Amino acid sequence: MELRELKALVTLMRQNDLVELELEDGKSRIRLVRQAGSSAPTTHAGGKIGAVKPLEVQRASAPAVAANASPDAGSDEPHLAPNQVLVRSPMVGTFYRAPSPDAPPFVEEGDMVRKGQPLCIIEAMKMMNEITAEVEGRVVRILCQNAQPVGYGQPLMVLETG
Amino acid sequence: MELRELKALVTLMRQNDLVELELEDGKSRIRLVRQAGSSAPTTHAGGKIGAVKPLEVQRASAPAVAANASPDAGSDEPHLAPNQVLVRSPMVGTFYRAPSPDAPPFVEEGDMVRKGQPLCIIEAMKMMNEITAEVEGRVVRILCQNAQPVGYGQPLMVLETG
Amino acid sequence: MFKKVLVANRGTIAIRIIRACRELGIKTVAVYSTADRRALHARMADEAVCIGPAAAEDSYLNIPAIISAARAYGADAVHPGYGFLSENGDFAEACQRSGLHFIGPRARHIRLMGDKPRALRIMRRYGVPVLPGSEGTGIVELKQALEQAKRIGYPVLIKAAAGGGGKGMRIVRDGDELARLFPLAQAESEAAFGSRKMYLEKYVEKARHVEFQILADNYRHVIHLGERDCSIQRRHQKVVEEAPCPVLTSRLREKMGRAAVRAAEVVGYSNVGTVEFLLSDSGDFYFIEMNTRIQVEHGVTEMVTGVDLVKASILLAMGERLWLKQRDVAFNGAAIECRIYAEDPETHLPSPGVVSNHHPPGGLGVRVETALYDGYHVPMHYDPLIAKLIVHGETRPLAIARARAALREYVIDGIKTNIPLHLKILDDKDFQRGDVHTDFLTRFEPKEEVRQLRKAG
Amino acid sequence: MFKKVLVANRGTIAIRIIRACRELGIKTVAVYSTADRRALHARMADEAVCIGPAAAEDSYLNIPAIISAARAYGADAVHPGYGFLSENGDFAEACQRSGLHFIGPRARHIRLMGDKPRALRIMRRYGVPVLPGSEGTGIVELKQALEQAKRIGYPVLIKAAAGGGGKGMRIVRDGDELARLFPLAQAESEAAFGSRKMYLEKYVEKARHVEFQILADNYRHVIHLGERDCSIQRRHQKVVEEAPCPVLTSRLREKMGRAAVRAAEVVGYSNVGTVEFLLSDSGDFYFIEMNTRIQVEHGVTEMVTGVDLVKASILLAMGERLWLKQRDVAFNGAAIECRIYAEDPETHLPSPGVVSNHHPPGGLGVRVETALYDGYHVPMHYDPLIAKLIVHGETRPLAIARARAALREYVIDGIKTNIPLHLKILDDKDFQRGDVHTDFLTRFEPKEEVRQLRKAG
Repeated sequence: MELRELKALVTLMRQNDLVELELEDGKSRIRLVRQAGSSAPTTHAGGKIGAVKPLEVQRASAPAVAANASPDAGSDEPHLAPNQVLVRSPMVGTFYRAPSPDAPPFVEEGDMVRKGQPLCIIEAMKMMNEITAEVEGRVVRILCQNAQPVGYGQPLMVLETG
Repeated sequence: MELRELKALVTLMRQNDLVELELEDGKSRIRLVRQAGSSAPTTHAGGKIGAVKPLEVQRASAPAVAANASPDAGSDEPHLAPNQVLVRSPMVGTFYRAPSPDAPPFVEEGDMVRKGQPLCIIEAMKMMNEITAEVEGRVVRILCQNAQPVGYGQPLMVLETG
Repeated sequence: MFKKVLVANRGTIAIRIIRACRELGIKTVAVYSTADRRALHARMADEAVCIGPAAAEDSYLNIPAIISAARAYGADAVHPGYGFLSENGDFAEACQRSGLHFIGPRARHIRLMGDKPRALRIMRRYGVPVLPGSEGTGIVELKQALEQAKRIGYPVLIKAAAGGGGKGMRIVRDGDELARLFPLAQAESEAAFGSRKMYLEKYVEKARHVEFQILADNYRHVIHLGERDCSIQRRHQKVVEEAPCPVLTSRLREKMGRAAVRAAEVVGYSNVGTVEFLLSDSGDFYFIEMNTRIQVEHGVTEMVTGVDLVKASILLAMGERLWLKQRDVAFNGAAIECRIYAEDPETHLPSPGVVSNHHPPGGLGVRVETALYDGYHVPMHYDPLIAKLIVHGETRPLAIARARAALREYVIDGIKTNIPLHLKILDDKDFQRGDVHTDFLTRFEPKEEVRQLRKAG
Repeated sequence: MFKKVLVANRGTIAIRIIRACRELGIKTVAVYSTADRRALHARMADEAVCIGPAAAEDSYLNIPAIISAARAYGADAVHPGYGFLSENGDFAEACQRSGLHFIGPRARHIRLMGDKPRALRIMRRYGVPVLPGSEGTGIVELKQALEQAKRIGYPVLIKAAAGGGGKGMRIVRDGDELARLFPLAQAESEAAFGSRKMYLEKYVEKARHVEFQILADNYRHVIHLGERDCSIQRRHQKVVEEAPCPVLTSRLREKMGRAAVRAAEVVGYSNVGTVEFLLSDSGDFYFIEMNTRIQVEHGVTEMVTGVDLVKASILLAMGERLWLKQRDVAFNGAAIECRIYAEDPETHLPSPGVVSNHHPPGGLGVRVETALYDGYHVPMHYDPLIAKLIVHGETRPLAIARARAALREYVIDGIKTNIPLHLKILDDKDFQRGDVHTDFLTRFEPKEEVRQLRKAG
């Protein structure tokens, strides 16, 4: 191990707020620890203090392709495969899976949808806003419960293309 | 592993806030730990708030040999060459360079001293405590002014041996 | 009691409201923009919902989004805080229409006080002193201006009837000066606002900004909680506020307090509010406007009266009867608030960035209201107010000493703040004597800028 | 006025003293051990000097080093804070001998109150109620024990005359029990302390720890600032303190206050001090001891009386006359202090380490006294008290709500703290009713440990 290599590792640490880095070789062993501190305080007495969620933003490693993807979307981001697209809520409101309480849901997990097909409704200010598919694909996951409140940019469904 | 290499490692640690560095070879093993949130607050309105001095401890890169070296000595640490030794105050008190106001100083910069030779006096509780040289050598620097208050472990002089 | 309050704000006031709700056992819903996902108010509330993109128009000023959030999350009341939608009558009305309690005055009072000329007319009619000014909708002819100025009495301030911001403003001390400067001001107004209509107003020299805190229930009981001196301002942005005003006699306090109560009474106002006056050196005072919301500087009144104003706004909005009579209000000691802005202390430009080494002061008589934490990114999109340091002491000199000590302890790294400016203010001999006027801060401005500001009146 | 005060302490109380000095315009010299080079008190003071190695005996308890530092740095007074040398008569005397003002009582009062049997004798003589106990220097014979117990009245606590810490302690409720347990206790005492001498004391069931704050000048004027209830303790370590005591009637307050003032008067005490009482369920109270220094929990008294006790200690040491009469002392609202310890909330073991994400609570009625900052290393060498959260509200329920809200906002990462324990205490129905006694905290201890603690009395 040369000093030059060590320096490279230290630079890696500094640039990524790593506070620990352990390597080992032969059959490799790695241990990386990032600094908890750089992030916001995690509050005491946990749950009750409110919606303090894990802070790290998880992103699809592929470029996000959903047209309404919010660049700095928050906490509950699902992991996406490169051919998956997130459908986000364009507004704050209440999520409904069907056009009316007695009607069947617009879509179920596993359904194929074509571009422009209704996926769900967001009710805001007593207006029913239909959310439609921006791409053709399969509904892989539905991330919200019927009648659940949702925020702006909140992930609603995952579509798989191609 | 040579001293030079060690020094390089220590420098790497110092420059990057590393608090642990583990190496091993054969099949290489590395472990680096950086200090989380190392920086203490630097206070506003600077000077007035008091003795807020630079925090990083400066140490001789060579093993400290002075018998009274304080392991966690504080702020005003001078840089030492490998053959230099720090004389520290063993107590809090007032530093005097001469045995009495009219007498000449015990030593001047440039003087050679032998082991056991008086270097200065620390007055504490009206007691005059003679500080003597622990090694033979040359007085390279005198770090305190006559009649200046000094703390426990505070560097007083630098002696150069060999 | 409300069960769940949606806090339609961010930053220090959102934190303040969440804390008050928590003490009352009310649940809270925070709203945040995409720029505020990691903001403290969103983390502290029981629930938090993203209401739109970073731009305030799309989030914190987005009425449908906020009301929709309140309904979706089951809130029964909305607290607007200050700024944003707090003085928007349409928002108050939209809340009521959606079955949400708006924590503040009725929409019509917000609208009335937002219409300055109308508010002034009402105040004048009911005997609340207002600044003498020109009559009618605007002066175009110099001759008319000279007549009106004579009636008002010099010095007089020339203002553009169509706009503000210093454009077209001139102070004149006699008829000659008026004759010389009126056309210039008019030309400026025409260039800036496309209108030659001017307004004349009595110019008060060495004026102080003194405002009275009002509490009013839904049953026409109104009291005041004394005054705040907010003379330390920079371009109408308050920087330091204190209570009590160091030059007010108890007799003048009573007189101004009565006028403030009357201002609220004659319109049938309810909830918390603030009546702002200009106070002249000779003890004359003039109604300027009424703010129909909690103020940034409410904390200094809380310190000297012991009344929790945010809690009061909630209780009053629930329809509680006023629990204090005027004679129950007692004043204790002196309080000073320093508004900490994320700005360059020299250029006054905003200084967004990531906060590090955050170390607020503490101890006896020191209160900090802030939404900062270590690692928090101060966004560039909103007001640069990041913290309020509020100190209280038995006497004004003690409060000043405490504020200085606390400012010197305050550490906020990673961004620039106006803490150095605050230390300059507190060290100023005139400030320490309480000898301040609304132009006080110009002494710390570069000379050229002072001239500009002075010119702007 | 003193010109420069040497603060002979560390942690929260050193910060508190530095702040008080700063407000009085007095310069400060901090002392620190090599373990505390980066401690906040050393950074905040005007000057700071290292006085020795980490071990307290070599630094914060090192009288020659501290006096030498005071002289070398030109201090004219020394504030001892609490703990360390604050109740060391030799230190007070050494200060005086070196021409330094000791900010506290005279050496002889420190010594007198430190000698518990002597203090009790004096109090008894002057009519301050003390716990009935056995006479003489110790009981060896059972027969004698039975006689004395009968005179004292059951229940009675058997204690080893030679030592403390629970060893040799037994509560007995009648003569049979005494006959059975006296030899056992005696055997324990002999094993632990090498002495068969026992002491009997009236055992007070459901006792509360209620102490009175005293202010006394050098001219024999003494007043009290009301009481603090410190019943929430774990093994004699206070955890939560409050003012006022929720069960004290104003009549009993007056009676106990008079006794506390008398305790100070009869010995000619000066400066701040605290008279501790045991208060029985039936309203009987007994002098336990007098603390001749500022207390950790002084803050709650400051919040309800508005008197700055640290400043008072300095002014009284300068020879100021008492500026308040007893009738000037008014009580306002309720205050609660939560002592935040760096300890495992389950095992109570100290938890030193590097603090990260430090985020103290703030806002109305919330005061934090701490020496923590982000990146600070809590050393293992000293008391684990790292912060005091002090809240004030108009009523006790409000103070409790505020404390709970503040504790939930508090963030201290990197070390363990007892914040979870505080939340348990504040959520406890008995605590909320004010129905607490010195054994309150045993309800949160594992069963086995409770038995041990109960046995220890």
